[in-house]
Amino acid sequence: MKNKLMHLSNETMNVGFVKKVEALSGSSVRRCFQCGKCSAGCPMSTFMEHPPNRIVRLLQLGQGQRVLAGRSIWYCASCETCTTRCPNKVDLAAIMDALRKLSWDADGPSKESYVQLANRLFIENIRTYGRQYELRLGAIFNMKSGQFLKDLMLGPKLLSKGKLKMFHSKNRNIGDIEGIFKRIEEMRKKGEAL
Amino acid sequence: MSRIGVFVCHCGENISRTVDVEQVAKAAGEIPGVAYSCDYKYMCSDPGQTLLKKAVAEHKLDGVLVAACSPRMHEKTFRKAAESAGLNPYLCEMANIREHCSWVHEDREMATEKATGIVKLMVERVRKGKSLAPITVPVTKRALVIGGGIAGIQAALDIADAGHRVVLVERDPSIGGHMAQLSETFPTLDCSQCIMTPKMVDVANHPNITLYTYAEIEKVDGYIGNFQVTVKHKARSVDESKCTGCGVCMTKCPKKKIPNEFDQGHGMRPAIYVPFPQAVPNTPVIDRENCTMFQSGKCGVCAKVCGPGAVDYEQTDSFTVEDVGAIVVATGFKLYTIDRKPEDSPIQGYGEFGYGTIPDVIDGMTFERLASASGPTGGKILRPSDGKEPKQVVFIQCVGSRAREKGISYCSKVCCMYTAKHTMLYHHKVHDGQAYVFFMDARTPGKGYDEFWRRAVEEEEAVYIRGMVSRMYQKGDKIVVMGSDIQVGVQVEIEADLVVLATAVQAQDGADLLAQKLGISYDKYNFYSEAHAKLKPVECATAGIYLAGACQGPKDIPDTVSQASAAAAKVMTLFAKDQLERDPVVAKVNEKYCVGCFACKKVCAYGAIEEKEIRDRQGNLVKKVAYVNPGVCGGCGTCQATCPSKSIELDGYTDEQIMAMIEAL
Amino acid sequence: MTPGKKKLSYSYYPGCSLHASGREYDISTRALFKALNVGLKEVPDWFCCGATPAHNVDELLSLSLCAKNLSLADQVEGDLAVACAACFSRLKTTQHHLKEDETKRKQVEYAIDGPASLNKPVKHILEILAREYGLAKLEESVKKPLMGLKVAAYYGCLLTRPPEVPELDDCEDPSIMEDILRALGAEPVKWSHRMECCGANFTLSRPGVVLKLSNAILESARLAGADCIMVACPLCHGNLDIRQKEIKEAYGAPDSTLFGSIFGSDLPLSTTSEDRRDLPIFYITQLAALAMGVASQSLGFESVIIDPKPLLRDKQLL
Amino acid sequence: MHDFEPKIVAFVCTWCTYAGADLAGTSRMQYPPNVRVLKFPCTGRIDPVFILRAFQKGADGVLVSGCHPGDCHYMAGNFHARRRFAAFRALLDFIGVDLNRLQFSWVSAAEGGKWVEVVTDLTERVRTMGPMPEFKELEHEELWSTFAEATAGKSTGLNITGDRSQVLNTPELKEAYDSIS
Amino acid sequence: MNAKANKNQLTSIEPAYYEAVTEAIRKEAVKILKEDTVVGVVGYLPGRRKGTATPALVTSVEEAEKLVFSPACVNNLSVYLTKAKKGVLKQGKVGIVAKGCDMRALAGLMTESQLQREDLFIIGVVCPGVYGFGVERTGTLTEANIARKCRECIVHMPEGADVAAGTHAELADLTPEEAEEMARIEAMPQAERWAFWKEHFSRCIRCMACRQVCPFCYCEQCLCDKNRPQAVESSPRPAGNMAWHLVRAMHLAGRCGGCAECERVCPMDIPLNLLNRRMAKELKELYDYEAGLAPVEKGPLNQYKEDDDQSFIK
Repeated sequence: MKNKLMHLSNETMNVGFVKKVEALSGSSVRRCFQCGKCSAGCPMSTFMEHPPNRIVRLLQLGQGQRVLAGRSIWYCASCETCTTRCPNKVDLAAIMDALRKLSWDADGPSKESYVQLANRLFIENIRTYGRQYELRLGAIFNMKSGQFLKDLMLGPKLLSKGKLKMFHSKNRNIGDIEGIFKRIEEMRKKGEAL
Repeated sequence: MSRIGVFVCHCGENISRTVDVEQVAKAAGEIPGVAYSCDYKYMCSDPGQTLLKKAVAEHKLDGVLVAACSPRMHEKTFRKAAESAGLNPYLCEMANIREHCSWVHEDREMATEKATGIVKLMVERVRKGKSLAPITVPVTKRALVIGGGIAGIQAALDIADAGHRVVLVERDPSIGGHMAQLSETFPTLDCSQCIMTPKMVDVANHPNITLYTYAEIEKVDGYIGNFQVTVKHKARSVDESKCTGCGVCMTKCPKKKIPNEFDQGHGMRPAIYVPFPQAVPNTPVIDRENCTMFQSGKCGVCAKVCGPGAVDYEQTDSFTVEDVGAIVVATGFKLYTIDRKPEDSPIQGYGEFGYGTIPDVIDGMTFERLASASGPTGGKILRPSDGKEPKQVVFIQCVGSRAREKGISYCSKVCCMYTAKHTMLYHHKVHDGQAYVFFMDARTPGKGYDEFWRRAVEEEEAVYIRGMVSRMYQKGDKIVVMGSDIQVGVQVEIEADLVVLATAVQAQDGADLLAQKLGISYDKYNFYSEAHAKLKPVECATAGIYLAGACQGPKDIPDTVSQASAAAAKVMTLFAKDQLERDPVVAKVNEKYCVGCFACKKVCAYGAIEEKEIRDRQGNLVKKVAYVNPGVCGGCGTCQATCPSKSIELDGYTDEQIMAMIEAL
Repeated sequence: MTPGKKKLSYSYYPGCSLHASGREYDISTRALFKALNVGLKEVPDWFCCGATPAHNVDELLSLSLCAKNLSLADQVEGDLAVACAACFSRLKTTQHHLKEDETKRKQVEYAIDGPASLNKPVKHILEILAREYGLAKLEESVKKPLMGLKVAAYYGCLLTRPPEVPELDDCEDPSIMEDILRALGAEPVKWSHRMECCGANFTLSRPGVVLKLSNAILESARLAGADCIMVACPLCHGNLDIRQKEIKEAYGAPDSTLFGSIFGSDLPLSTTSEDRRDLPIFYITQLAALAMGVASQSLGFESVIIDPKPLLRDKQLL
Repeated sequence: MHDFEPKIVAFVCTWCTYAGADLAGTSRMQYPPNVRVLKFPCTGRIDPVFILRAFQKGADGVLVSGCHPGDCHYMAGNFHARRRFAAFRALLDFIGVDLNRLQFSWVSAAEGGKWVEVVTDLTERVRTMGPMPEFKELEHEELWSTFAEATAGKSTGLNITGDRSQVLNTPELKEAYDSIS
Repeated sequence: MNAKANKNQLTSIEPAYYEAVTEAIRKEAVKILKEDTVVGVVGYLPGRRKGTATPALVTSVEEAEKLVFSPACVNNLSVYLTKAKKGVLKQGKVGIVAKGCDMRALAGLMTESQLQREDLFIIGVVCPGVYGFGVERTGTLTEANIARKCRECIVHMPEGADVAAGTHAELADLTPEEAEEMARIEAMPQAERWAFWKEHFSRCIRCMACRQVCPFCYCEQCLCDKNRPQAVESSPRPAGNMAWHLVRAMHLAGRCGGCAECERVCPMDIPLNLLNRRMAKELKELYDYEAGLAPVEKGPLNQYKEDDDQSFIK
């Protein structure tokens, strides 16, 4: 995918996808003139197969599928360094958010779904309990991701230090939270929100 | 000369790093006749110059030698300083111990020895120097402007507005040049003709401007302030004094299908024609090569329909001699074509682009004509092959330019901006079309320029692809363009309907020949050379000739107009005085010993030497001797080297000075 | 609010971490505010702000959760004090976005079934200490100056970025932490990695990333001669403290340079494994409370992995 | 350091070679310091007598350098110089001067590198050739000794005593003698 | 032609030929003086010693009838028009007896604006040659006593004269001594050449006879007499001598017509014409120019071609 010949035409450039990214992120990809500053400062650049500037470049060419097929967006740490330093105020962190959301929605195959999984669990936690309970989060993540022994030694230590709680309770106002989730879903269904 | 001052400059550390300047100053002090010597950190600085002036006064110096940088750098500075100290400026010389010594040698001892040697030589030069007074020559306050594009028009109008008479000579039947061909101009998208044609009319109506179109420079004689220029008026076959510009001849001409040069060959014109409707003057010319009357002797329709009887098949080339004091050269540029390499071109051509055989691969100027409301398509973007509206247009920059080994090494400067403009015009006219631009760098220095380019990208949705096109070929009615996006690192292929090439800006055809007539120098690309890249950007090395516009190098309209006005200002500066002062480095004849062999006259490239009769009181001819017209003399000294008895001598480079220097080796 | 004239008082949003892995931050914050005689009243029934995961995949959800929390905070008097940098960033971002984007605001208000609270000032405790309580008064209040303690103040990502959101300090060259440290009598060190990312987002999913990024931060602090690092974010604390031993194991081996070259360590080549000393990680509130004379027993030092007590004893601060 | 440092004199045109040498300077190129540059407005101004004089005054090598054909600031000075020096070379060759000591070149203002090359080549060439004795010997020779021998068989009516040549061979006295005569 | 037939046969030129030429000259001189075409005629009168001739300006018919021409008429008379008898040109047109080599000088002087053709009436002499020096200067002209320059003469026929005296006559099979000598010198090793010329120039006593006799040394002030600056040392020492002869050769390059008067008058027997011949040869090779064959606009060193040889220039 990465090195495949790129045919450019009105048909092959997925402008709709790019417009969606722009709407979600509130940031224009056309503003980017490829100075490379985002990639220069990105702590995660070395982990990505498309460094941040190339993500924007691919979007400029309407190549959403090339972006989503890669792992770059899942390696973004949301540190906002790129956004902070961009000379054209391209909010790359927000574009990354938007790309992750679109990938999330499409739920398409992603080699990098660990992060996706962690995020999913995190949000489920909120919906169920109102607050995060890290032990549960970690345990379920490890279970679901099949990494049963990951950080095995950390758990008891943290427990002993009182950093993880064995027991937890739901928020009293958990109904309000559910309402928020429901109404967002409702808006999306109606097409009132992206 | 017996009281010479020697000032040795450290030039910060530039000289003192390798040359022991104290030692040099000391050695200089021991040369007989040197009354004062010293070294100083920066002689060219204000305190340095003050030091010099003070020393001249205190030590009653009658000659000054500054051992510092190249005289090409600071000779004027120090001569001025010497002058303000009451010394004749020509008694101040420079010894070049920086460029010719400290910068090129590392061994301190040897460099110091060399610097001392240079100083010794130059002290002799100062010792044998003579006071010289500037030479004055009269100035004819009438200017010649060559080229009627925007540069020539601007320069002519400026000079004319200042109250001086101007002769404007244009090679084509109308003034206007390339700017008249453009559709809209960056970065404001003004309609080019809308801003151009009023200026053209101003030229035609200006009482101080004499306009010669369809005319060329035949010969240039004379010198600054006093040029005699022979202008060749090509036979127009239409009497300008009779023609009313009604245009009937053009409508009646039976031969109408001649590709119009003005439309880059994409529109048609008759054999008797004006290049475009707003032409100035609106007098047609007959294209004799395409006229049936001239080719077969049968037709004569235009003469028959011409009411005032202006058509004149018998007209021949005529010549006038114009006396002018200054010349502005504004001959503009031509665009490179990707065709197979012509015999004498430095550019190899572009086989990978089909050597220009693909009909829908056009150059930028053709696109201008397609986009122009007055162009062959009435402003619609229609491709040449089938007249269809192209939906995918690929623009390619740097075609010919910046290709050191295959084309020319320089950047054509205007293409980045006009291509951005083209994508905008295209987007405005074809809403559902997509423009792609292959580029290496977007070079947009200029007020509002980068913003303009960004607008093309961000708002007009041109897809800019950093990377070059390797090849293109016809596939059905499409042109397959194979390029790369080096930012993504992939090959890119686009099936385009139209390809527009930003081809290189080159010097006009015949620019070298004109330069030879004018006696001005030009670079290897035939662009005219300015006297100094930074400080004399509009002057030529040949005094009295100035440059405006793209004949000196690729330039956009604002830069061209600026340079034209600058050239005009230079002309006005020249015309501000009745007499012109010039460097007195000219030859003089010793009439007592001149025997009138006139070898000097034979070798003088300037024609500065005349024969002068010496008569006694009774009016009897005693002898004929040479006489140098100081206004004409260029100061090369070839005459002196040729004169067997050395009865002619170049001030500033006398045999006495040179021999003394050789003596001091 | 002028200190001294009227008692300062704040509503307080601790956030999930401060109730779990970062509980010592919560404990010390409360102890500090008590010592400074500043009121702190926890927002009732607050819930998770969504933190990074929420905005990573669903911005609308992230905004709605924060907006709901903000309206809960409205019920408590006083500006909203936030200790967690992530919560602070999300809450401020929400206010910022909703103020700027009418459409989003309407969507959020629909989701939370009520008006979004956009005007309640959200303040990080750093601002409260440095600006509202004031550096001068803070210095006056110090009972046990942190003399001789060389501290690397670590800001991380979220306290200052992106520039228009947190409004805390200069986004590339902040000084608020160092100012506070000086007021406390400590010696802030100059170091290179105070704004670099620790990789908190990947704590759960990609510990390898965390190790690499956090290692670079720790090494930079060591090179600068710091005795310890001070943070204002439970996520940063988690990475730098909890994973420090793991980092040491991964990068601290004698062949660390080789390891670094293989795994693309960000370390400057001059660092070696010779000095891989433990760096205790303090919360700002722990150090401040210590300086205010609060008993060390009530600052949660027992909860951290890298025991700070030897260092504090060494500097005669215990 | 070398055993022999030749004296090289360069007669150059100010518009091209002088500027080219300036360029070599600004580009910090390095070349042997043996050369002394005499600036002329044009190679057209350079009289063969100068070259002769330079050899007489101790130059071991002479360089004459100007503008490339067609580039003359004065249009044709270098063309005239070209013919003049072609003739002069032939003359020097005919009387037995080694032309390796006399170099002509075109060095433009842009050819700092060429200047360095030309000067270095000439200096090194002359260095290997050693000092130029011919003209220098003449400078120190007196007429009388050789004259006496050469005219031994001829009756010229002149009678010169041999002692005088010995006396006049010291430079100081030579100078004094020259100034009187 | 008749002349051609003679060419390879004559081994001597008898006095009768000269007598015939003398008659023709006298006739023409008398005629132009009588008709007042000229104010005088520069020619040769018999010398005081038998068989010699001396240059003279004759202004009367009587004198004109005494004019002679013989192999002893070695002098180049053109020099009298620019130097000794310069004044006479101011009075009107002057007649001059000119051998081929004198004609070359006249053409050169016209090229250099020193003479105007219309001021001259040229009585050309078809000259078979003159006596050399250091030989018996009487009687029949043969290979034994002909001047070295005449052995290679290319101007026996005076082109461009108003009238010509004599028919063609020329000695056959003369060895080109001068050319051979030049070739010999050129073939010498460089150091030997230097030694050769050094020896010759060292003898120079700077009598300046060479300059005095040269038609082209018409400068009012010779460069070599200048002392500010002194380009050429004026005392007769080797350095100055060398300089003087080099400067003179350079100044004559492209001008010298090869009359070799300098060599003839040199009291020290310096082969000066070799220098001039060498320069002439060079200019012929390089620029295809031979001096004095006709008046021209510019000499070879006063003009140029853009594609002139520059193989010697780096």
